[in-house]
Amino acid sequence: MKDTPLSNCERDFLLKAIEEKKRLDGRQTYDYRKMKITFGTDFGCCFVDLGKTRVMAQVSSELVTPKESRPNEGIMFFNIELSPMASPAFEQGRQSELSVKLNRQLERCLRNSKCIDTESLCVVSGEKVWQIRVDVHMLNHDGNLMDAASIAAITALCHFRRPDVGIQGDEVTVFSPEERDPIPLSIYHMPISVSFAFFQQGTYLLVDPCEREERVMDGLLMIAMNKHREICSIQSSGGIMLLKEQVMRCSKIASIKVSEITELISKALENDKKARKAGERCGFAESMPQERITALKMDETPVEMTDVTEKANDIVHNADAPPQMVPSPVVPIPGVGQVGQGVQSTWGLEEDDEGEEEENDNSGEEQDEKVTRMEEEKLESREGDVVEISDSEEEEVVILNPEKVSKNTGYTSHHKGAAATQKRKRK
Amino acid sequence: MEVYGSSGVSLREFGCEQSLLSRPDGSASFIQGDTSVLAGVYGPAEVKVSKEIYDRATLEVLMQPKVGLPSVRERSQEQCVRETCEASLLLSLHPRSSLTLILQVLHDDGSLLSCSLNAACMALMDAGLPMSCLFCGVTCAIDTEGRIITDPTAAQEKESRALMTFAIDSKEHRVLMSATKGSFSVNELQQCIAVSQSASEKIFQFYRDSVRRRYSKTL
Amino acid sequence: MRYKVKCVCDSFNPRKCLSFPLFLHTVRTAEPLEYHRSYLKENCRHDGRELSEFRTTTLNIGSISTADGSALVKLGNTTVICGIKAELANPTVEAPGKGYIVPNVDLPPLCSSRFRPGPPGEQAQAASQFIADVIESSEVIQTEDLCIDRGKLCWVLYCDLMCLDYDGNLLDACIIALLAALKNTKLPEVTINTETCSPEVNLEKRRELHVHKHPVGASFCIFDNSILIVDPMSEEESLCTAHLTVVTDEEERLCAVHKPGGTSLSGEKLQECITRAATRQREIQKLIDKVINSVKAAQ
Amino acid sequence: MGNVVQSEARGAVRFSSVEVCGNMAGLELLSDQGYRLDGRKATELRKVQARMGVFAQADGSAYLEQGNTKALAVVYGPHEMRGSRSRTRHDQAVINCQYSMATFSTAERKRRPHGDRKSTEMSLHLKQTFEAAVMTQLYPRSQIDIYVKILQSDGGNYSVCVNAATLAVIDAGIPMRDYVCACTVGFVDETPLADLCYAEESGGVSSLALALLPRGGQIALLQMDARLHQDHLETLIEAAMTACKGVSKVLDEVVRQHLQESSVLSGE
Amino acid sequence: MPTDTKRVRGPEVSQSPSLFSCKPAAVLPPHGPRADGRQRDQVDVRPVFVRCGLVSQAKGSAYIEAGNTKLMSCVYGPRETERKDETDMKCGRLTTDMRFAPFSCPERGSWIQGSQDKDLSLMLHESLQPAVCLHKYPRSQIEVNVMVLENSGSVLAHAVTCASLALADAGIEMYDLVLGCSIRQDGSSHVVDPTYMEENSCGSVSSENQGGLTVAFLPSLNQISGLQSDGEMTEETLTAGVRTCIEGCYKLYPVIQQALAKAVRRAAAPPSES
Repeated sequence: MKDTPLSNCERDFLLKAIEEKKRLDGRQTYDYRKMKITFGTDFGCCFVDLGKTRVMAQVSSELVTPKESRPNEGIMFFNIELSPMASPAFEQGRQSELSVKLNRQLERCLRNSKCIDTESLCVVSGEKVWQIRVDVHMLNHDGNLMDAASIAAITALCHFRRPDVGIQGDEVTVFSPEERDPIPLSIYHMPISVSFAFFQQGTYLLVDPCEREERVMDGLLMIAMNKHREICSIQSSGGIMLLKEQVMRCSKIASIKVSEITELISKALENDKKARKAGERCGFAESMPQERITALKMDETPVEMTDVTEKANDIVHNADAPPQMVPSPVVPIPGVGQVGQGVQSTWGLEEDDEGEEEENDNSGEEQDEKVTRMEEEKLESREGDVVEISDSEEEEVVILNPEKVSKNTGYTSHHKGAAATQKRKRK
Repeated sequence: MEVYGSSGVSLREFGCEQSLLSRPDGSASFIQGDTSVLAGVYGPAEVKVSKEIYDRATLEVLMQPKVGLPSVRERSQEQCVRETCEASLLLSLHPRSSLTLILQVLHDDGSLLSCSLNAACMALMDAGLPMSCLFCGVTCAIDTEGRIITDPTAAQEKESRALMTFAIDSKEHRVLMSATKGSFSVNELQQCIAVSQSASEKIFQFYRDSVRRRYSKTL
Repeated sequence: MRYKVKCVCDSFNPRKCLSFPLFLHTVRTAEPLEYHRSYLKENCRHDGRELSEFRTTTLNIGSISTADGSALVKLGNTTVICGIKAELANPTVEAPGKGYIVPNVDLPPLCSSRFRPGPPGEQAQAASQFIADVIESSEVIQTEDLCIDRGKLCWVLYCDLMCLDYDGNLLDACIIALLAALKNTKLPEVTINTETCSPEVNLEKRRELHVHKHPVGASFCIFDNSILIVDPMSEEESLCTAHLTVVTDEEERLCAVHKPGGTSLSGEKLQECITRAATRQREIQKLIDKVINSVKAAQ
Repeated sequence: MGNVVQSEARGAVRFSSVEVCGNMAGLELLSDQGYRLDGRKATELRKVQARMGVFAQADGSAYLEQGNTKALAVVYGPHEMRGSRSRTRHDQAVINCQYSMATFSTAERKRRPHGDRKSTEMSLHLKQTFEAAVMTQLYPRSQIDIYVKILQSDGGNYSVCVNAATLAVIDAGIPMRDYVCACTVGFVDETPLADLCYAEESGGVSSLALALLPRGGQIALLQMDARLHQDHLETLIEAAMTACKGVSKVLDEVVRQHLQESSVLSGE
Repeated sequence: MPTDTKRVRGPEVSQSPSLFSCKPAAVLPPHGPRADGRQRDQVDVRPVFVRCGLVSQAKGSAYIEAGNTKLMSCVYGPRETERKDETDMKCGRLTTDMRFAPFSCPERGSWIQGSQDKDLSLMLHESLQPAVCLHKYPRSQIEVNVMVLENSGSVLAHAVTCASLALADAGIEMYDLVLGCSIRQDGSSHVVDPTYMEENSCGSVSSENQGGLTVAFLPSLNQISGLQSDGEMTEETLTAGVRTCIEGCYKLYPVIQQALAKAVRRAAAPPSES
């Protein structure tokens, strides 16, 4: 499905508004949209709402063999899935330019900046390490997917607990959460990406562009930073030409935004921890807004079971009893059988590869075998209701045995003779 | 087989939120206990020439697992949901167009297929697509002692001997879809169908309530 | 056959038609649904079958010598070949005492013009998953039987099902082919060398696989929301409003009641299908047994 | 014959030593005397050698060596749109880039020369760089293809590709706003290092790749990996821009020399 | 992590039991009669079983069985070309697809088409194309699918025969049938229509004249449409080999003709019922 195109007047309107330092949703140039971080029932499941943009991240772990070049390091794998739910323009299973760009940027932001201690993920050096997989699903695309994805991914990583393992000799046991408390990952710092959109060849700049603004922008600059003001990655994209001063200005804005967002994440994580400790229910049922008119909830309800048994018995008893007699199958030669009657199939009974059976058994009684087979054929033709008599199989089958063509013409047009003939020759 | 545990034969608390996403034409998230599925619908819209059907709309269903890429199992579930939706949607009203239904698993704690069906139905309703009837999904499990458990959790599913999911239509309460796992007797099957039919009443009532609530101010 | 054709004529008033065969052909291509309906009205089908009649089922086992077990099944024109290859692998950490069964159904472009080359389409994928589910639900093979050395070594049975001619009712043909091929499979003997801890395989000494159950499927189509027909052909499949496959084993337990949507069905109708499926199971099990025995007798 | 074998063997040894260097922890990338692993000074570029017009059948081509990194760039176009016409732009040319690495270009044999995430990203970056530099508005409804192949990889792949492609575009006679020059710089011990080689890149240096249009000091692409404190960013960008200007001088020389050669050949 | 998400997945790695076989694989003797009793150095092809028109859905189809080698071929078309941009206005297009069933070889193959399959498809295409009157089918394509159900040697040769038979069965206009025959040269001696074992074993010690040769031949035009050889052979050996292959094709010819005649007779016969 194609995305709805942006009309020219819409484009002009948006650019005009940007020139006048106005944004569609009433924000200021450097404002972020309202951000909400929620957690799922599982460890390592996190939702981020950035305005209307919604992203889910889920972290999972698996024991795998490490890469040969790094035998005592765990493996990090990131995957951003541009689900067609987020936008009609996204297609499933296709590596679009956008998905490559986002995936690489996330990898650079979280893996290359070494924010996670991969060495602590090693279980047995060179044999078993944890592979941490981060799946980020885009649920609703309203611009600035990268920032939402990076926030969701790092928050989910902070929230995640991997199962504890025990090593005894060369046996590795994975403990379930009931046996031993799962362990959090050790995280050095939290890189967060901040995006800047440039308009009119870099004259105007906006933070956190929404989908409409992204459509009219010339280029994008993504800066990932942590709260220690360390830059973890910079990436410019789109055909814009930047000046050094612009980059410097963006990096300053980014550092402020990052410290704000980091605080928000920490607060959200703490709240969730408290709620879990208190034994409160967490997850989707809780996160559903009750006050909205579009939402409704129903408590646990019993199901009527009064006449279920009777109803079932009625149906079963009222049904006709199956006939006890079934037609007997016909086995014309060993390895082939037929049952039922009906239409003529284009694959006649005789055409294919029954030769193998005969070749496999080396009983050496070809003569007898042949006789029995002939008998069976006769039998078959007597049972008129089973065999299709319309086509004579002799006519259908052609066999070549070049050696015997001249000498043994009696066989040449009969396939079944072939194997036997051949075997006789072998003998 | 005649003895039922009182705890087994009930539906966990369930809820639904509609229109929660801005991009899709219809969206809904359905929650059954801890199991949760998000559904989004796009359409009727332009269709690819290769998928065009001259007398009705093409419905595509995509199921996204929470971790990893969709596999053969998701494909088979997609087929079940799609054909159920096809039976209830009036597709011939939108010939040569496309409908896309995307289901995103948010959490799986048992009865996933039935939760997906319910989310799909609510999302289709939210998108305002014409349907001949509504449908809902009910999952029944039979435990090792032969008792029927409705709407089982993941733990109950694991311990059960057989698992059946049915889609029931709202008009005649008949079976639209059936997917089973494990082996069971004919009698058990018929009992589970009967249980699902009576459970479907509750869900349809919930559908009606939520629609009434939603349009309470406009009416 | 002649008589049935006559019925159709009456409803269509053939007198207006110039030539009878041409008339039939036109009706079939222009109004396929009407064409089928006119037969169903008379409780028969366009190929002369009753509504609850299966096509001729032909079974040929052991035709592929490169496979460890194989079977070719013809259900009317529909042809499915199943080849089973056994390989050795390490069991998973979660199930150290179990082997693997990996069934895959392929619908190559060869079998019908509706399939394109490339990775399997939705139908093939759904069929693969269905076969995998049937294997698991019916416990036709217990994966514990495939274990050689607990936690170290086990068998993987690759059950590759390939359709050679697609004329409807793929699932039934696949199940029969799979079951017959499994019964035909002989695994070589494996011993673990205690010194080197490596397996040694004796390819000449083979034993049969223990087949615990005999699941057999029966597929149905629902025409016009009410008429049930058994063993649909591909034309009927594309015209009908719902599909249903019931798999039963020899103890009349149901292993799968697979109805992926379509028009609704009442419990009573479903019961009819189950009864028919039970009869079919006996029929096919008898066929498989007889064919297997014929091979054994021939040896 | 023997000679060839020998040189191959030597190559292998060199590569493996590089690999070892890369994995060694706490390797001294900058000695106290201010020399780097390969004996260069901090701001010194690797030796750049280039030739233009290496292919007769292409519209433009160039071969460029920067130290041990070797790249080949070929340009076709501007020509009519090929493939899907829906990408046609009515007001400018579409630039199509493909980046690939020869299977023998790295120490470990590369399985997929192109098509993985990293090379797709590299193609995207090249495309973006040249969209900014080439005067695409002069060729509406047409397409320019740029194919770049890394023959031997020793760090700074992106930069070398950009430099080679610039020469190829010039060779094709396609007007550009300016030379696009790219360079990778690193930051060690508070000192920026220009034009990193593989050993330095993999030795844990925070590296920054920058493509510059030197005359206006405009940045066509900026990419940075690994951690760097914000305060050092300016120094690093400054160093990268200087290095790029250095590259641009070399490129300018190559172009002038090529022009001279070809005018001599054509007898003008 | 590229994984096949469209098939039921098994374990990551599995090995064929034959790798661990306690007995070494039997080595074929380089002299004397062949394992299946045929003669060495003579045009001794395996008995062939051929049949046309098996697949109900296809326009034309053929099945061939030579010893244990079993192949099936289906032809669909002529139909409209899919790729419109490359449409040749004057000429039709022939597409070939040759695949091995996963269970067709002693070692289990993958579902995903390997380079061998693509290579064989291409050779099949080149062998068939000269025989088909493609100019009679402008702007359309004819699809030839070949499935190897069991590989017991000389697959390409039999695929060519089978595919041309299927094309003929589909009523596609052709200049002539195409027949295939292959030999395996092993030092000074050669075997015609080699089995899988003979193809993959190297009997004699000398490295000279080791190779395989497959010839696609148009019998009534007496022309060669495809020739594929691998290994190292002297010029004389190769020419002699080609001659042997042609001879082999002529041995096949009457059988193929007969099968085709039967198929035509059946198709042309008046319908028995109406």
